[in-house]
Amino acid sequence: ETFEEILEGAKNEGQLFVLVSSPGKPETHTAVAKAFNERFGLNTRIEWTATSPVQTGSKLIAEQGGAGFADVVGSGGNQEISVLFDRDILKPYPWVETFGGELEGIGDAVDPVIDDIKGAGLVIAHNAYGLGWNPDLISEDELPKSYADLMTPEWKGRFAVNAFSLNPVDYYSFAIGDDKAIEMAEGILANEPILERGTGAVTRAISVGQAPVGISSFHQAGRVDNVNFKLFEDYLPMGSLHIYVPENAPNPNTARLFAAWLATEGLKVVNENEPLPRIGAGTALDGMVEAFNAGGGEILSERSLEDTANARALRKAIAEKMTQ
Amino acid sequence: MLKIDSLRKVFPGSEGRAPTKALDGVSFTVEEGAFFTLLGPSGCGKTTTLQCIAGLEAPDSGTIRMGDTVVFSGSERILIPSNKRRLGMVFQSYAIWPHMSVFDNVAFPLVHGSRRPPMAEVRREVAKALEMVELGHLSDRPAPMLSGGQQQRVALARALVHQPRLLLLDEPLSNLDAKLRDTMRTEIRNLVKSVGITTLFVTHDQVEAVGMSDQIVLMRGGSIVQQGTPREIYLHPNSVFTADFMGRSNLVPGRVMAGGSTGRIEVPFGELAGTVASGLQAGDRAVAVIRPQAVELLSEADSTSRENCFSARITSLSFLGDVVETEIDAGGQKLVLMLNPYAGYEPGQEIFLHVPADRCAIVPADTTEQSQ
Amino acid sequence: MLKIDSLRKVFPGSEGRAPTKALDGVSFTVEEGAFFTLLGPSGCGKTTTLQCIAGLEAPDSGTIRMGDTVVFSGSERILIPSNKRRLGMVFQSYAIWPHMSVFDNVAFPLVHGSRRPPMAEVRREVAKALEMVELGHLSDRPAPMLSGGQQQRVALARALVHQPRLLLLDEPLSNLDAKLRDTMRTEIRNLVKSVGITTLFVTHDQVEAVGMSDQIVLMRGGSIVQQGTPREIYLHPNSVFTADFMGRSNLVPGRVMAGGSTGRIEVPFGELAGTVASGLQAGDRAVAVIRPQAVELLSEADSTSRENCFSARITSLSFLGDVVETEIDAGGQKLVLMLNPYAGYEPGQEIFLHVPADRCAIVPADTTEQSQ
Amino acid sequence: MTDVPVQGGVKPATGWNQQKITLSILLLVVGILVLGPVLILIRASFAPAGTMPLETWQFSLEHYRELFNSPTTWKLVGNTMVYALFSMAIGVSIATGMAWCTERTNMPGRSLVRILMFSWMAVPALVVGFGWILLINPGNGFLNVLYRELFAVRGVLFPLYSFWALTIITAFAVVPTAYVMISGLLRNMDPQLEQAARVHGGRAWTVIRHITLPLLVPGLFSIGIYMFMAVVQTFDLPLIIGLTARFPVLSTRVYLLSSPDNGLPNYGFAATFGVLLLVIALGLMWAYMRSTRVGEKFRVVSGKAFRPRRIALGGWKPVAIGFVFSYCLVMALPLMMLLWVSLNTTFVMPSFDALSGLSLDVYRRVIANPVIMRAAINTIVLVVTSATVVMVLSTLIGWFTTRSGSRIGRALDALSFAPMAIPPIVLVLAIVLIYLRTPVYGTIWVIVIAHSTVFLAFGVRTMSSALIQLHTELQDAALVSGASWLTSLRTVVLPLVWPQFVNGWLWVFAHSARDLTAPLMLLSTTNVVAASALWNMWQFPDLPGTAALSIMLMLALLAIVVPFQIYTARRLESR
Ligand SMILES: Nc1ncnc2c1ncn2[C@@H]1O[C@H](COP(=O)(O)OP(=O)(O)OP(=O)(O)O)[C@@H](O)[C@H]1O
Ligand SMILES: Nc1ncnc2c1ncn2[C@@H]1O[C@H](COP(=O)(O)OP(=O)(O)OP(=O)(O)O)[C@@H](O)[C@H]1O
Ligand SMILES: [Mg+2]
Ligand SMILES: [Mg+2]
Repeated sequence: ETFEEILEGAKNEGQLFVLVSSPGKPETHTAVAKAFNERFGLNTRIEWTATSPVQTGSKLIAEQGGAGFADVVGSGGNQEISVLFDRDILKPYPWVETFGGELEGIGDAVDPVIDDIKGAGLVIAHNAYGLGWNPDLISEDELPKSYADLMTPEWKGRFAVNAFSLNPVDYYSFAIGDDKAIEMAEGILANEPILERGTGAVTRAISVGQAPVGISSFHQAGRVDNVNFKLFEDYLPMGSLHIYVPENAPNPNTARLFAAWLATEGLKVVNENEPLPRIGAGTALDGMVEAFNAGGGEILSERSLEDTANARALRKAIAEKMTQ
Repeated sequence: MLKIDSLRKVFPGSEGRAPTKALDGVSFTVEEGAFFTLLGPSGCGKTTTLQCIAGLEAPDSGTIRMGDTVVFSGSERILIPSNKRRLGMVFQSYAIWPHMSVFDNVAFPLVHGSRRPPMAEVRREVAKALEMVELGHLSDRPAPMLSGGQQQRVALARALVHQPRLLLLDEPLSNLDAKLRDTMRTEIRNLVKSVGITTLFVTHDQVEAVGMSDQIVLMRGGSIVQQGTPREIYLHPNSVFTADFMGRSNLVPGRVMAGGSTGRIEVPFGELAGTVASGLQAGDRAVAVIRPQAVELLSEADSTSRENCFSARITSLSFLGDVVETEIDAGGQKLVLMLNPYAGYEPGQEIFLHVPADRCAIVPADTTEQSQ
Repeated sequence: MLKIDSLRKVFPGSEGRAPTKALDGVSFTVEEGAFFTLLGPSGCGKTTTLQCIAGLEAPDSGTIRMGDTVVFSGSERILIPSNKRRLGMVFQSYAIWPHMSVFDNVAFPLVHGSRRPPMAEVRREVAKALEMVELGHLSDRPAPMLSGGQQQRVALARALVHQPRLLLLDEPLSNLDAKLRDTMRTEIRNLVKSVGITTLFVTHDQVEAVGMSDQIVLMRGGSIVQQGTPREIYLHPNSVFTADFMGRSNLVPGRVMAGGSTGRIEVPFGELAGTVASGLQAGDRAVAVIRPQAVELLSEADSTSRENCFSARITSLSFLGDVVETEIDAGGQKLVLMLNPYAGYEPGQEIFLHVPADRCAIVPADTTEQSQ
Repeated sequence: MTDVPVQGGVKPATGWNQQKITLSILLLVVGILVLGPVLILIRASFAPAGTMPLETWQFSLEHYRELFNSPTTWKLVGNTMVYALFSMAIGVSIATGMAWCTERTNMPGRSLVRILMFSWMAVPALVVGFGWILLINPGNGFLNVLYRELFAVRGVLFPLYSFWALTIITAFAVVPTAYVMISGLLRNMDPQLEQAARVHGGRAWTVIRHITLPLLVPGLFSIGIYMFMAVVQTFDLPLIIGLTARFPVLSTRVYLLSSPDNGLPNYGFAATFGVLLLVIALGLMWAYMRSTRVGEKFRVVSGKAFRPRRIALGGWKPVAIGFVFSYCLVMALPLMMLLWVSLNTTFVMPSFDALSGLSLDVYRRVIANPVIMRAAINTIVLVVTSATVVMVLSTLIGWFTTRSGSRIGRALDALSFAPMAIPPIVLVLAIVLIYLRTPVYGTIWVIVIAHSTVFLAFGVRTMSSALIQLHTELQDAALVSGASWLTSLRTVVLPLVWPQFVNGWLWVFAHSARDLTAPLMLLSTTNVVAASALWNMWQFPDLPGTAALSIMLMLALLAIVVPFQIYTARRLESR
């Protein structure tokens, strides 16, 4: 398949079902759709629905063999992708070969994908976890410098974390090992955090003042007006957000074209409306990461599916700890 | 017109209670145009019979024929549903639909029944039916805003408006007060007779049954005890049960001395001549049925030792309005008489009685226990 | 014992309907130990009166005195709550508590009332009360597993167990079937009389009222029409309403010729001597009340032109069991007689009648329209 | 039940008639709606870990082992029972008190209370819970801030993150549902039973304790079971309040383990939990059936004098008003907070100074969102059809259970109760699997199907109790008059149970509008409804937008509920 063939196919398809939750603002969606159509001289109607990749993933599996309903699915992590990959719902695709000539920098979206599933998706953003804080309630110099600081009595009951396995504590196991990570989870729980349903909810809790600080991420914090974000000094847990095109996508040509474009030129359009940080794509995160690296910190991220499986086992153990 | 043949119905008992034999082989025939009454104490199966005829309940076995059509047959597995039987029915609770006007109530059988005439005809027929029950002026009134008697009449109009083959009445008077009951009794009978429709009436009140019917079937525990005209049943009971059920009776136990229509019985206060029920023989235990109304009072002068004449003493009088219920003692046997309220009898007074032999029925003593 | 004085109660009308004057100045006095009956057609305010006495409804004005205590006074703003009035009451629906056993139902007034005797005494008293109504053996039975008559008796035992000052009965018999009603009627009266308790009884059935009461108050539209013993009310009605309500009456319209207790009235078929109600003067329009039972049949030989004697012709006979309702025509005026079922009269036959002057009441013609 | 064979009985069969056809259709529909999910639930619980239901043919007891071997499971079961029992008991008690005040006394403002109760049902528990967080969170909960400022103290008015806060907030949330069910119960009680107790010396309190309450017990019991199951199922409040309070319950655990932030949800585990619940529910069902059978026995002779009468409160009037309206006030607080949030573009604490900053900008922004328009239309289709389908099915099922008394009727009744026991997430997954290859999949109708299943239990309860009260003769009269069975249902039965039908309809309407599980799980690009749009905003997180949408949802619901309620209130009061 050549780029031209794909473009030709896209012209015939005329519509696209996008299930991507980041970017998430309706305004962004409109702007992106407009820019995409202009760029390729298309007249495609883009149905954009923000859904959770976990649920979309299970639906894709359940529906396997039936008619597809989603063209582009987004914000999936390695886990979602690997589950779909195992079931042949996702297959590696030659992104660089097909789109390299037309869309500059497509390699930046393909390379960060871990080797086991390379080509099955494109990285559109990195999920950099750190400290979100409410400047109305706390001044910058009072903030903790590392996760460990939050476990001191000073912060008892005054910080918010994700209720789902205290995400991203599982990433810490890559640096300190499983046992220590579990210990860390116990320490966090012992310090009575406010548990919220997801990182977005943690950010919201900070913004309404339930807690002055909490574990948030760069792009989540950027979506709320009165939450500031900084990285811890020691570790930077970093996940990646992918978009992918299922094998049974109803409009595969438009889907591939759109995915490739969004992961390259489209990112600029997105970033004009809301932060969607990919390392090296020129967002404020790049500067923060540089400073972090300069300070001698360690980035924690999954490098293989083995890591992913490890993290999953750890999360389950933490979830059980939490409901004891 | 209506022919019921050995109808049987058993209600399965629930929660360890024994099943109820509600109908145990009931057969009778209703003539075209007759006013036919099912009479009996509570629980004897009257409503069940009626509901089987209406098609609201399915009998276990038997046959129900209306005119030429078999509407139910246990052996042939025929069961024509209620709405196909062309019936009119008045329910004990009237079952006037409270969400409709009088007109809508009466129009229902025409509008939703099988015939479905055009609206103009419906209006005409409903007006006619309402006129018939003298409610023409209330046609637009919401049904709940009617008095009991008016609801009763609406129910009647509704049951008759579509010219059914058979009219079924299930204790239509029992929810009315005494006064209204009297009025509606004659009203219903006259109406039904003027329309000429065959009517099946269910009641447990013998006064209603006797006053309204051409034929009465007296039931007990799911079977028929006696059938006949009101006079036959009232004046010639064939059992203690009938005698007792059909109104206040003096039941004097004794022993038959001679059988036949001019038989004799020995009772505590002497000997009585009367009509002995067939099957009773000299020496059998029996009961003489003497209705309070059967007794003639003699002036002292008349009193001789004629047949069936006695003297007695008044023990108590209780004023009930139309009658004075009077207890008397005749040779140790207590009897009840109904005296005229205007006549001035006193407790303790001695009176002289005559029981004409043709007014005294001698029936077998009841062996089954009587239900409360 | 109980003294009611000018009780008034208006129910506000809802949604545009006019308010109802349920009680419009009702006054009466009940003697200690009397069996006192409130009688009247549906909606006349009987239940409302009873509920005011029970304290379940608050009158708008008036006074209710029980013995020495004022339990309600509109002017003094006294309202003693229901549970402090020491009453017993039997409801139309019996209101037996279905979640309790017979024993618990009957024990309630003792256990939760004001006296609260020790448990041993409660048991004794309940046993006594249940014995009284002959239900001692059913003490442990769950209340819903009783027949209608038994529920009735439990309600009675419950109403009497705590020795109330006053027993209130609101149509306690209307849910029972005819046969049971007859039995319970005497049973209740005997029971109440043997206990000696003052009783206020509400009914719309004049037969019940006449058969059971010492005193009757006849009500109509919220006010009292006539008060007296059953005999007084039945035999000497003061109005067409009373005459009509108390049982089948022949109401013959005419014009008063002479007033007083030996007055005369001119009716279509001649002149009648009778007792003229006070207030009626010669020339007034009036009604002669002749009860079917008041008429004496004369043998032809007797028939002279005596006072109040007439000849008439039988137009129809209808057999009602205990009586034959007979319509006769006396000089163009239709009258109804009740003849003995055993006497053999025929339609068309001529008969001779005598209405003794003391059995003929002459009352004012009714000017208010009669409710249906 | 002892089975007595009908002696020599031949039930004449006359081929197909309307009743049989309807019954067959009902059995088919209810069977598909309910049995399908139940079977898939059981199958899924036996699937190996890491697979999707129906993905493999393998059977494994892995999930059961996981559920029962974990040393904490039994503690969680205990927690759950305590939590559900207390919430249910408090909620049902409050609801009983309120229903008594509005149905049996002359308390003023009865219709208003009825209306408020219905409108509260429309707000997702998640959003109300968040309103509470804004009010009383220990950090800067509005009430806590006020309390500290007014009394110049430190500390909190009421500890949000505690068992009791969780229980009480849940209890308050179940009150409207329970209220609607209980008020129907009270409406049909013969007041003579209470009057008899008054006359025979019982004080007001004695009467309530010894007569009114015991008479209500069978009905309350069944409502209690219903509410209990509902509380066991909820995970919103236990997750956001309970988890922080270190009071985990079964549903939180299952939710955390089966619906992770990433990867594949563990449906098998959720299904196992569902089977556990089904067993509990079956036990409770059995108890319920018994209690209703006792209820049958409770029907005694009822005189024609039956005239529901309101109790004059007299001096107690202020107490009753105080009680009812304090509840209403407490319920209104979180909603007021949401209203406040929706009127500000970013979150600010309520204060007089901030009043000037209020605007309708957020509403404008939300309405301008093209998704919202589509969601609005879809929502209308969804709630109207679900409510109608549920109530029509329920009326028919109710008819067969109350009238025919046959085994099939009872089976239908039991079947319709089963969805109460299946965790919504599993139920909806089953629906995905069942309807996957049908054209309804991905459309709004598949959500209609899901909601029809979920709310059937409630509908059947409501309609059965309404139909039991209806005198059989009313329908018989129509049949004898020549109307076919269906005509008699349409022209006589339905109009007579209309108030209960409307009540139930509104209830389903409201609950369908607020349910999140089914719309999210079945979300496609075309069937977004208000609740799923709300969720997306919530997750983003767009707090003011969420609040604005909630408020609009509530207002829309009020616009429907108020006229209906005024209409039914008229009908009820004018009897
Ligand atoms: N649906 C039913 N289930 C069980 N038993 C029933 C049912 N209907 C009636 N029975 C029983 O069948 C018998 C006859 O009942 P039926 O209603 O025909 O009596 P009835 O003569 O009409 O009495 P009543 O005068 O009290 O109306 C009674 O013993 C009754 O208890
Ligand atoms: N709560 C109420 N609200 C409005 N009107 C009422 C109320 N209670 C009774 N009424 C009206 O007051 C009048 C008297 O009613 P009451 O119940 O005392 O009659 P009753 O003599 O007992 O009649 P019945 O024989 O039918 O029981 C009737 O017109 C009735 O409609
Ligand atoms: Mg009957
Ligand atoms: Mg009354």
